[in-house]
Amino acid sequence: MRVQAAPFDAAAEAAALTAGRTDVGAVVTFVGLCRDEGGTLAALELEHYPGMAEEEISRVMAQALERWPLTGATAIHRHGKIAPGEPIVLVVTVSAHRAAAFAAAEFLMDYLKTRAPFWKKEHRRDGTSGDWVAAKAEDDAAAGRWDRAT
Amino acid sequence: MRVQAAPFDAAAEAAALTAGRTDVGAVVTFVGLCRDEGGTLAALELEHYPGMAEEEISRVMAQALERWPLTGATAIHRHGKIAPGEPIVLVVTVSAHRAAAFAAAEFLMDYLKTRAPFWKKEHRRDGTSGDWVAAKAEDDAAAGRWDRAT
Amino acid sequence: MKAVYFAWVRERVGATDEEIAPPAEVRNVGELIAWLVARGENYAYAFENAKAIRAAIDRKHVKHDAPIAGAREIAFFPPMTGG
Amino acid sequence: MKAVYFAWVRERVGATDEEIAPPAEVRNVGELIAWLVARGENYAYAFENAKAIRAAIDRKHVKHDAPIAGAREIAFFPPMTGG
Repeated sequence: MRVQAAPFDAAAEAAALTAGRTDVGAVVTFVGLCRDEGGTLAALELEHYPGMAEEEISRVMAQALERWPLTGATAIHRHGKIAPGEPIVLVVTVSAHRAAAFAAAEFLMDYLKTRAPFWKKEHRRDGTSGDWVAAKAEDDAAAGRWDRAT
Repeated sequence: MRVQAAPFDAAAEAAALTAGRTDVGAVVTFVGLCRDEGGTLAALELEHYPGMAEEEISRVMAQALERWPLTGATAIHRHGKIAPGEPIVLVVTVSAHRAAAFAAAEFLMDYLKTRAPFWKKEHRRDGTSGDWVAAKAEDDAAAGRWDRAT
Repeated sequence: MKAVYFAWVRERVGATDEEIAPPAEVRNVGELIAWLVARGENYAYAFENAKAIRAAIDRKHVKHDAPIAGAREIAFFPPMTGG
Repeated sequence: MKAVYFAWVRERVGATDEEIAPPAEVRNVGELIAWLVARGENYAYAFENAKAIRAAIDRKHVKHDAPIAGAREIAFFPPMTGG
């Protein structure tokens, strides 16, 4: 788990989780990228709560590792100014079977979205001051489905 | 979509789907690897139906592209002898939003497992002739959930 | 028409493919399997659990009640285990 | 105790953090918000929709009824939009 300003290498992170192992059957890699929202956005600026961001992501990771039979997992969340097309967040989950890897990756992303202390501010291409991105009810709903299950 | 004996570069395939784009928010990459089943397996040999394998994967890809708002998708399935730790199958799905990318990747894997004409034969470490891997009821069930939904 | 076999169906039949010429009364996949089974022990062994065998006509999955008229290539194989 | 603010709560309050010393009758997060609001227009603006504001005590999410006794750091921020 890392919180960093620098970009990350998704393939290297996935490779690190499977290197030398022969008990892994499924690797799911999720990369979340900055969109330009129809060309209106120059960048997103990600503010975070240093310390709590790391702790909260670690807590969410621990929950995933407890809930699914994973052989490994990684999460990296960037902060700072990020241009359209650039990566913001990475989740990699590794398991013997694909169902666990997929479910854990979705769980991690849903929880990162709604529990990790990060906030996105828009920088607009036309130079006007951008808005803070509003939280989406659909993200809360996505996270909520993990409470109902099992 | 490709069916090939050679290994693939998952990161390069994902990068090709997002290169130059600023409308992509989510990239899901699934890699299925050969497991050694507790050290008993020397290799898996994947037999396939040339021609039909490509056509069936293309049909499944077309269904995914019709069902979810994807900006791109890739599937690669290897055949031939594959050692533990080596990749067998790759699925990459790309979308503005993560829910579509995750769902489409799971759909593609469930359908590849149950519809693409590939068969795995085990080569055992102890030199005894291995079995053909039996199809799993859970894979049929996983594919079946896409019939029930929507 | 051409019959093609894969995986353990291929091993039991003892051939990857062959030309077959079933009589006109063999109309669908299920009847073709029965006709093959009557041809010899290798076929009887390959199709001993006929319901479990999957078939494709001209590279498309079909059920056992699918008509075989006009088919150029009929494939028989166990349930798929790719992915 | 230290109060820290993030995103538009930070912008509206006009500070990233500050030492605060609420009186003893301010027992929980909701009461602390009411106490801050009474301190000035910038706080009133930041907490105008108090129910929407999230809080963390010593870097753990808490609800507004969480007691603040013993807290070293209390954070206020809008709903998260990371990921």
